[in-house]
Amino acid sequence: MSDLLQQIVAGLEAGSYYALIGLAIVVVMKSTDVPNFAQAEMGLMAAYMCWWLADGDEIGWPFWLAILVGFAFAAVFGALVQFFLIRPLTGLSNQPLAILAAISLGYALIDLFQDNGLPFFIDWIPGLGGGYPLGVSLVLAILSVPLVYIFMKKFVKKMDNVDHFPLLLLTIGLTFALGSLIEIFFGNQPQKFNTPWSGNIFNIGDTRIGYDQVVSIGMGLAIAIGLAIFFRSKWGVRMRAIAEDGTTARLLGINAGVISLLAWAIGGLVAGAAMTLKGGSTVLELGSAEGLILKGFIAAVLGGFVSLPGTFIGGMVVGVAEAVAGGQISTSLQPTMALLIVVIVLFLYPDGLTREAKLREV
Amino acid sequence: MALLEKRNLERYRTLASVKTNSSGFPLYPPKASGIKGQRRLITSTGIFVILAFLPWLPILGWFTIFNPATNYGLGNIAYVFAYAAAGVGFNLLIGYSGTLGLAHAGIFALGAYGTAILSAPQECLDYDTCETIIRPAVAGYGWPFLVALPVVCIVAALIGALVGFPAARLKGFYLAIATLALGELIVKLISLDAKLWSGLKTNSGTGKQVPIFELFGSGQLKSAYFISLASLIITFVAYVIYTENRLGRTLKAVRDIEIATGPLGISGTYYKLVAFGLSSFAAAFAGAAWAQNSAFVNPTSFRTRLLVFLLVVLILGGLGKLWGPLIGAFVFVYLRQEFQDQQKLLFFLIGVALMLAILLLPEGFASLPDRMRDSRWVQDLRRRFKSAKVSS
Amino acid sequence: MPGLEKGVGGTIKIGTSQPFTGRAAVAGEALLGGLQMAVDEINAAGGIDGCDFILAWEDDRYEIEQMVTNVRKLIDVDKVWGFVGTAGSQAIPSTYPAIEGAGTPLWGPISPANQDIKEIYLTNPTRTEQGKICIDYFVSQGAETIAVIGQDNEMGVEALAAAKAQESVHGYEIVAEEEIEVLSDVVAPAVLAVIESGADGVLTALDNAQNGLVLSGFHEAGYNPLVCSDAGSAGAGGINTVSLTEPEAADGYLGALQVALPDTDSEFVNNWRAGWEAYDGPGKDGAPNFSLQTYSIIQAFFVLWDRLDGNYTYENFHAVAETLVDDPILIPSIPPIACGPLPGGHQCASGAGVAVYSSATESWTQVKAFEQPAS
Amino acid sequence: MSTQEYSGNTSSTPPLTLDDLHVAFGGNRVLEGVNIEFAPGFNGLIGPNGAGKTTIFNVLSGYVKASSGRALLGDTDLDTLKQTGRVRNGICRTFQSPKLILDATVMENVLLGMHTAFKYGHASELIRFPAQRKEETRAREKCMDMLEEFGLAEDAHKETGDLSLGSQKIVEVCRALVGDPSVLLLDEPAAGLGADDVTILLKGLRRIVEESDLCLVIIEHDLDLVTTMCPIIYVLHFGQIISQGSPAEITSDPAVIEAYLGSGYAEGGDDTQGEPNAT
Repeated sequence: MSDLLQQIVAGLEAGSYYALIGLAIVVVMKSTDVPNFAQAEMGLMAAYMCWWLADGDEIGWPFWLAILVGFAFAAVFGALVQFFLIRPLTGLSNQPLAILAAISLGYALIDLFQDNGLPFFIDWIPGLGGGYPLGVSLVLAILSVPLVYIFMKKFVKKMDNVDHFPLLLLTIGLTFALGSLIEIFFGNQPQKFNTPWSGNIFNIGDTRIGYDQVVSIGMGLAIAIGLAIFFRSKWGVRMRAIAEDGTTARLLGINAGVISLLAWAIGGLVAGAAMTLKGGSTVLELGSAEGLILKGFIAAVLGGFVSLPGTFIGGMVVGVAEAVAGGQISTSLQPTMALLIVVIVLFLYPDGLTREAKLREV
Repeated sequence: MALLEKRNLERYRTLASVKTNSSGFPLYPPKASGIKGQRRLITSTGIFVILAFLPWLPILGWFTIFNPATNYGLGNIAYVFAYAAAGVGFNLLIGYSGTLGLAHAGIFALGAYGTAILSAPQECLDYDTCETIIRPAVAGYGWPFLVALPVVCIVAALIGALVGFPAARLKGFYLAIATLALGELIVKLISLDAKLWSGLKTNSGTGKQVPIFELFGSGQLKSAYFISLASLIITFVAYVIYTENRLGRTLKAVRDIEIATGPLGISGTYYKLVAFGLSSFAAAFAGAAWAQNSAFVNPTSFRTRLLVFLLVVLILGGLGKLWGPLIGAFVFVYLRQEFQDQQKLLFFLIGVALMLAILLLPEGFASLPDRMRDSRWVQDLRRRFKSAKVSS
Repeated sequence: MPGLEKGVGGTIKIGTSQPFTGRAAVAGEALLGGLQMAVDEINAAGGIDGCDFILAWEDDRYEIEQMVTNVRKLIDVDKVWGFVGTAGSQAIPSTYPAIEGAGTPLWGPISPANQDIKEIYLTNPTRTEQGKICIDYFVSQGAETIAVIGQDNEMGVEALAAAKAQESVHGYEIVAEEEIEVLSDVVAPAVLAVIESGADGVLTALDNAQNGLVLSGFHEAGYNPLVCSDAGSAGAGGINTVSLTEPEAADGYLGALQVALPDTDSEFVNNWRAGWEAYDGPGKDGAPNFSLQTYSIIQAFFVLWDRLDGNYTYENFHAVAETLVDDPILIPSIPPIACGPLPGGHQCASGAGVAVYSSATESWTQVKAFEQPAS
Repeated sequence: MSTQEYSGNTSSTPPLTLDDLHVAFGGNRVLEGVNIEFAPGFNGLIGPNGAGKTTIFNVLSGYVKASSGRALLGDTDLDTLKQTGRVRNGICRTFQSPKLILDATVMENVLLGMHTAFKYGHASELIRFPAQRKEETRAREKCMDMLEEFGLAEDAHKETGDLSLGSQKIVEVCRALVGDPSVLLLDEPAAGLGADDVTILLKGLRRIVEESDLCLVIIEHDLDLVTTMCPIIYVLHFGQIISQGSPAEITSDPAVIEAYLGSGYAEGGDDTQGEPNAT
């Protein structure tokens, strides 16, 4: 019996991570209608940032400061992704992207001209083989920047009401890029992220409960409630308005840009929190996002991509189901539980579980 | 305008070969007569003939990554074909019938494992006694490969149709998630096999040494190359025939005017399942070819990452474009080998390439020629060229 | 036959394919480092019989496609004479046809090996054997119930095979066979199941992170059985696993040894340690315990090369290598390498040791010398 | 026509009967006890917007389920048939806004109408089985004849999207006709058509009806058209038939004038009737 309770507690902890990622996905989905496959990877980046600031070799900041800065980074990063990548695809300006591309390419070109030379397919052209002094390559690069800017401005189409598929692919691409950025910046070794509470446990009856488990579950619950309240607020309502019917909302004078910026910031923050908690309770590693994003989407599906409580409960259910199935039946069944659940649920309720979900088809 | 039509009409009447109705209107879209009309047939046959003889005419010799004179290059090209074949099937499903089914990593795995297990020799029947660690997975059913392959592909097609059942009920993104989960589920079931399928005599854990099928004793790589090429050609031809005939227009109807298909006597559900089945057949075939090239299969190769690779191939090449998958596969494998020794950078590049493709070239590389033709300054050039000719 | 043109007294190119990215990178880097360091040394010492060596390497992420293309590239493009130290049970069998086809020898800690292929020489005990050694140690410590936690892949199956094999020898009871998904860090169900089973000895075949989590799980539950893993996943002699859990949790953790501990005080190892501290080439940032492994293996290869007496044909190589059973190569840091003729003879090394980690001294100490598993 | 082998179900057209048909969406009742016996030939169905005309079509083609009452095709209750089944039994329809594949050719769109007529499966299509090719050719021939009938033969291989809305609606009519329906439901076929398009359309329809004993139901707002085409007209108002009969009767029926035509029609109506071929 205690065994079962033990498994349930473990399941709730795992579930809280699924739920949080799911919530992040739903927030972005509700307000900008983008299925963000990169959510977990963005969160992982923030988590690594927290670890690096607190435990990393270079910097030894106090834990809470590191968390504060790391979470701020998570929010800002989320906003940046929306600002640069998502805007053009959701009918907003493509200028930021053009500028970003121009600058980054300029930077790359300085490097290339200076030593490596341009890529294979043009480096046979005499003079592009690289090896220029810094000054020359600087000039060459700067000259090329406006061209890139104009090119991007011209060819990046601003698409209104683009369907989910390209957006999904865009975020998949982002996932890959972020994954390798993390590997480049933070290395590929798994890392232990020490929190003040990690390792401590207490007992209820003969059930052991770790403080990190309490923190994770508690945070999950708190964030879920916080989001629910937020979406009742003025801004929350506007967000939903944008998602339901972008153009009308814009006509009503709601600034879509700001709203979706906000939504992505919140999404990033929540995901960051999720991955940091997970890192503190288990370990930080490159693979963890890949495993978590699918579970997050499953939680979001169980909430019909709109209902926050539905998503939270969905995530928890998946977590507990895994743990209990693993403990009571066989651990080789555990990985399949989440998949079985979502498949069965979708067969039974094609519109998701919640009544709210039926109102909007994703 | 109408005059022009009339003139064409006269020509059709004179052309005996063109099928017309009683009053002489052509029943099939009029083709330009002679070579011009057959251009695509000729080009595609030409390309495939060249590909078929590539191992003996190293025209890419200067190009290490795809140099057919070396096993290395040959293997890479074979991978390109396998990816392209799977991509063609994917194209029929996503690009043509507009159904967002993402179970293909799993189906791919089915093809690979199915052929490996069925065609492996019957040995080592007892889970406890045989030294499975020394001899990874050589226990199977001893079917000839050429028998196992079609069987596996057909079974995979049926399973694919089964996976497609949610398509009947689910909309867009829900469908994507459901099929994604089902695909993962298939891979999970495969990786349970050490325990689950021990009855099936495959008993070495999840990795399987793939029994190599030697085409006329031409060695592993050459036969892998030709199996991959066969998978590409077969899927390609099927794609062309189907998309240009009844199935094609029916799938289009299901995609564009699903609401109206009922009163036309078309069952939307049935045709969605057909699309799933066909693309699964292609995926399984590609998987088998991939396995022949890799000589070893492992569930970790068929996780979500493979699906993403297929999507990259599809998008880089161009969704719904005939040559898209082949072009995309070449670009993808090229990138992967060019930056092989700096994998960190590689995945960054693949990610960026995918994002740029979505933002800049939504129709993929295959659409570049059209885009060039339509772009203003090219047309301007053409006009100048014409006027110059006239004046001279 | 590539390499021979460069042949006698010339420069011999040897290749290796290792994971420098992804999860196994920390091992792969060090494995490369050990090889490169040894090659540099031997060249500085004027080579062997006038041959000096070049090391050509490629990066695979432990992925099948990458590894097989790497090996083809090394054979066809880089024209290597042979492979040394290539590892990776998840993907290596994919390279067998290529290696067999080209007749290029492979000399390394491959697991699983293939007893049918002439070109493949396994210079280290298999994981199963290491598992058996672990279990023998459990039994010697008086364990009567054994639990196994493995990944849902070869590693898990090999560990289970070891437990089953020794069951008949020692007559203990296997009370739990648990699985953890590859790349997953949801270890709780497996951990709880094992705690419930209350086994005296737990044999794990997981990656470093998962091992760390399992150890903390046991520790938090106040349950401390004997826990032992194979060399790779225990990272015996290094911090790869023990750094991922609270120090107390890692205390008393056992790891099988394929190679002596990096802080062993023997001439050979001291020599290596000095070299490794001085060494500043590719793969320096890896974990030292792995570099000693490939360092030892390639030393053995050099000894064998010396025994070829200038006849560097593959025939001669195989002929000489298969006589090692009578006159094994003795490298102090690894079990004797005694390859014999096929079938089975190319599994050249057998037997492993066991080391225990002490959180007090933050160091490993060998508690069981290199021995054959009981049978 | 050279295509008699397809006209499977034009023999002995069973009349289409609506027997006390009720339809309600949630609370609001759209049809309240509609009884109609459609005869072979042209039947007009008019009424103000929201009267439930299209709902009747939707019931007949199986989009909407009647909450009570029956729709009978001959003596078979349509409730027993799935949508595809209804097509096989000869009910075809068009839509208010044409439902066509815009990036397919006109010919391909029309061929969709013969879906149920094809005998050979898709496997034989893949191996380009001769009999299947012949079948395809014959089907195309029939479609081409139909298009020619409606003056679209020259556009047959153009992309449908390039055609005018009027032509698109005619294409849809052709698509419905090639299925050899015994009952054809046309939902505002003339809306958005130019005068000459209408003439072509009507000429074609007349011929078809003369040749076969097709039962043709037209929903149309253009009263002149209906009155000139249809010997019998049904007026639907708030889900009920408020009047039925010959054009003359309808246009003089005070209830109809009150509900639909609007007062001051009667005198205007007469002189339009004076010139039946004005359309």
